[in-house]
Amino acid sequence: MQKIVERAKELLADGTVNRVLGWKKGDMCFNPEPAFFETAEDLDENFVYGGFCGANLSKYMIDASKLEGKTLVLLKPCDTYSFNQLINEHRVDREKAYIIGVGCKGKLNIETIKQSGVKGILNITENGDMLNIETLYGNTEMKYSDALLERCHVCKGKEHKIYDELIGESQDTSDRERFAEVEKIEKMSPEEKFAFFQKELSKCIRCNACRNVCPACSCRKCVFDSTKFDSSQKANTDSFEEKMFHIIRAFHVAGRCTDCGECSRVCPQGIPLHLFNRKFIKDINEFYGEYQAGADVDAKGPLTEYTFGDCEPSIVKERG
Amino acid sequence: MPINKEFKPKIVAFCCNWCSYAGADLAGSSRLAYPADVKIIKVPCSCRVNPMFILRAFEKGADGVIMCGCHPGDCHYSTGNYYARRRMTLLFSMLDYMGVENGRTRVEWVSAAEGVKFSTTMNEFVEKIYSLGENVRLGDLRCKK
Amino acid sequence: MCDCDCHKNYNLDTLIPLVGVITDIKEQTPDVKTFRVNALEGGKLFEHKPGQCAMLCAPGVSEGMFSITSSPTNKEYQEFSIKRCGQLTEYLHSLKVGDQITVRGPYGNNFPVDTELKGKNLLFIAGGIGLAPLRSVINYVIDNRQDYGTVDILYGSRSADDLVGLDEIQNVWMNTPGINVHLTIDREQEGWDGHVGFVPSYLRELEFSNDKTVLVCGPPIMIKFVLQGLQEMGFTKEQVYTTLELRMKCGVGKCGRCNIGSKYVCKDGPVFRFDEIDELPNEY
Amino acid sequence: MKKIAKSNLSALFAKINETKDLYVPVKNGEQVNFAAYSEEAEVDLTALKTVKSPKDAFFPQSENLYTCFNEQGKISITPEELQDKDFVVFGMKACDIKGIEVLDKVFLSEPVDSFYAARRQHGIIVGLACDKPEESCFCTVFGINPAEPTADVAVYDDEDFLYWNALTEKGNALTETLCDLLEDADNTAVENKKKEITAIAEKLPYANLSLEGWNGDALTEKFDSPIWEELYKPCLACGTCTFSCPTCQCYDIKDYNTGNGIKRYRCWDSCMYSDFTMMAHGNNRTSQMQRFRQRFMHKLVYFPANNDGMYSCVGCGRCVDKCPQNLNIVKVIKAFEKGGKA
Repeated sequence: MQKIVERAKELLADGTVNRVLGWKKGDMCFNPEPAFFETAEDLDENFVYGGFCGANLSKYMIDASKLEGKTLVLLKPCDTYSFNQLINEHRVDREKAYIIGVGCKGKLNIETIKQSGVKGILNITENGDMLNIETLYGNTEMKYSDALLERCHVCKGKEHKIYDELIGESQDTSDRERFAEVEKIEKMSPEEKFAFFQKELSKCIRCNACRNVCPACSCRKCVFDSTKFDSSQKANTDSFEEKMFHIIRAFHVAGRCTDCGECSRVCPQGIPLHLFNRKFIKDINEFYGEYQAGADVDAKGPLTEYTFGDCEPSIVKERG
Repeated sequence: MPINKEFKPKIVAFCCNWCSYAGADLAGSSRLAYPADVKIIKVPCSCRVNPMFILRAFEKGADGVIMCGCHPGDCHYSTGNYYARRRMTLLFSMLDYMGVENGRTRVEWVSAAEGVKFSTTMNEFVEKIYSLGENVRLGDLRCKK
Repeated sequence: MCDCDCHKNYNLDTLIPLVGVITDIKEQTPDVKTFRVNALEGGKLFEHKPGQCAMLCAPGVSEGMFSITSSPTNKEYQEFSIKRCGQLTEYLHSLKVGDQITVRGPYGNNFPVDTELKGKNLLFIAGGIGLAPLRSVINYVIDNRQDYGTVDILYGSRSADDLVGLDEIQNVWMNTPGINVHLTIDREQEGWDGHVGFVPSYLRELEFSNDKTVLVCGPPIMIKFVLQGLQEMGFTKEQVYTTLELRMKCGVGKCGRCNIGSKYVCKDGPVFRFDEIDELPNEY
Repeated sequence: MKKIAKSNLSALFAKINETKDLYVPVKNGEQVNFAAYSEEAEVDLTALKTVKSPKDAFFPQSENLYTCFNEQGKISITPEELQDKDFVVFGMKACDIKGIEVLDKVFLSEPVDSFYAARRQHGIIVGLACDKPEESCFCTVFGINPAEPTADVAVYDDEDFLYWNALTEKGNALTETLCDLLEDADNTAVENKKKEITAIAEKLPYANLSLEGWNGDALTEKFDSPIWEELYKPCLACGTCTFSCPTCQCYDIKDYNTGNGIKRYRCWDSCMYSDFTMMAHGNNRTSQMQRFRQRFMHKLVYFPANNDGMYSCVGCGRCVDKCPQNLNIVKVIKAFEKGGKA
């Protein structure tokens, strides 16, 4: 972390960048927030980079691209896919960004820790492979790898896809099969599938956090914010609206979703939203060939492409 | 599943202006019957059909939705139906994944000369929807009388 | 049904509207129509005070807050002057006599016609459709002429065709003793022999004495310059009233969107005195 | 003071459910939210905070107001029935109960909202003392005692028993109907429990948060502060904080055309949303900074100005737990205390 701060201060001082987009210490060790830094003092005092800095900063670069001068942005390996995708869609300006690829050994999910039964957390410190957790009700510990975000269990690898320089070591933390959950659902009967999604989606409160955090959801005005049509605007009034919103949300990012996992991270109700995105990714891979959004800046997305021999929609039935 | 005689399905057919709608016209002028349960919505191109259209049709009470366009290669706009094909494939797959009976959605390529195909397709599709019964998984409860 | 007493207000819930019928439509300018609304069984839907508003709704289209432009002294009907500028107003403009809409209200406070304005010399300044809320007060004052001092009306709009209710202005207001009407339009126009110029500059030319109470309504930019002009002429902010408008949904200060600071425009307004507005944060 | 063995709780719930609707914290996946009781529901009284506050028992996330029929140009209106069946909300915490008091100020002030009023009249609140307050709790800052839920009945969870203390007439009446299941108990266990809770509450990391300077008079000073510019940037403009909040009361009114009548409904809305104040001729809060400021100014300045100094925040800490980017009211208060970066 100190290395990042030193380097950021240098780049600020020599005028390469006008601001730094990183994370600011929270009032607890587990709640840092994304922040812009403009001075060395601010960096010294408030900057933090640690296990809880899971937020993907690439979406903030859409606005930062419109600011004067360059912005130094810190990206983890998986965030670089999102950034690439945004360049691909002309939503961010590569020239306005100075990218430091920061090391990542998997990011922690405070919800996972709490769900393991730990209450009243005051402090969490890393101790090798373990987390020492201090709480109002005594101390406990947990394996670092057990507290990871879902996305880290299916890590895309330790390689940064775009950067100006790298600081720190990364680690591939994948220990699960990426499509295992999707496959499990695919094998269910229609009744089971429906019951599963109904149960999960009925929790949705339509806070729109999944949409707003998504680096691929970058429309200036979302179709769901339109006052011109009569459903799916705010609160769900009917169970249909949850489905409609989530299908359309996932569909609008199909072929563009890098599977960064922010949607599932931010959902206050813990809905496994990645199951929608990953289903599209899996289908795209199967029908149109392997594709990883954001791996290549110049790639053409699968939904803006076609071949004469594409499968017919009836394949859904034929597959059984 | 026993067929419910009382059940009158509502079926929405999105037809592209250049081929399928003309196909429907031909079916009509050739006196080829297809059920009145099918409501045709004319779109400029099958590519115009946004996934939201399909969901909205279901929301407002459709029991089945079918999309018809020019045969691949024959699109009036050259390539529109190729894009539509990919989109619908993914959307239908998603609906299937969420437990919506996959017979409720269909895509068929119908040219302006294929009045017969249009009518048989519609007959088949309506038959299928009769066998599936009322759509209860995708629909807004408020729209049910 | 149980024996609780919570149903006593059943039909009175302020969010449940009444059905009104449009009994007359006057095309006042190319984009302003005045709609006369009656209850289905005839007569007025409800009583109101000058300056109050009501929510008009075209079911399934949209709903919006409009000021009631007719005077409370009119015992037969209520009128709304509506400028075509959005989805709802577009729809309302397509309606015909005999069509029904839903109305709920009245909402908001009113111009203090029975208290602070009583016995005062009044100066009304309006621009464009801004005459709508003031018209209610002007006619109220005309009908209770003995309670008020001199009345001056300064009204301007883009062109002579855009003057709302010119008919009434010329035939009623101008013929009422003790009422002076000053009209102006923004640009020269054939057939117009009156004053040409913006309202704030005409105001300066007219050199009113500062013993009047002023009621202003119009586009924000006009209000801004009118207020400047008035202050230069020696008026204080306590002498000036205006109406504000923000996005409203409930009309009763509960839905939480029309607030400026701690004031809700729908409930604590729309009528504000300028010294009150000064205390509000600059967010309107 | 009464008590019931926890093993017998399902009998208690079933009994209440016989004559009244019952809402309890129900676990779905890893999340707990208030929901209608059923035998299959996984009732979870150990979760301190439900994701959504239980305010929707009184102010539902979405509710129909009336249906409007338009037949050949003739409009008729059928209002929705008001709540007329008694219901019990079991397990509300002290902060959520205070949240309802805040909502009362809004909905029961003139003109009274009859939909809300009917629910308030028929709703019976069984409050549950907070067994294990968590790090994000700061209700004590607003003078709330997590050990004393000011409900119709206060309930305490102690080892194998739930202790039951009716506090109001409604509470007594409910207790009456359950007398077969409740047995008499002495106060000792509850008194000890209260002490335990109070001791923890004092040690909470936010227990000493200072609200100094936040009141109805601080309007211009706070509104014009440059600190908002520093704070709002990470805000995603989502509605997580609003929709999980026990006091947020903003709503939207909308029409839905069902094809057989137009349903007029209202639903929760969020001042964080870009279209919140949008109208045909413009929008008075165009930037996210303004919308962000509105939310906190409303809770800490505007609301106290209109309600004798009562804050529209109860320190439940849901926004602290749930904000996707870790922004929250505590950070706002602290930033102002510190006076920003400068």
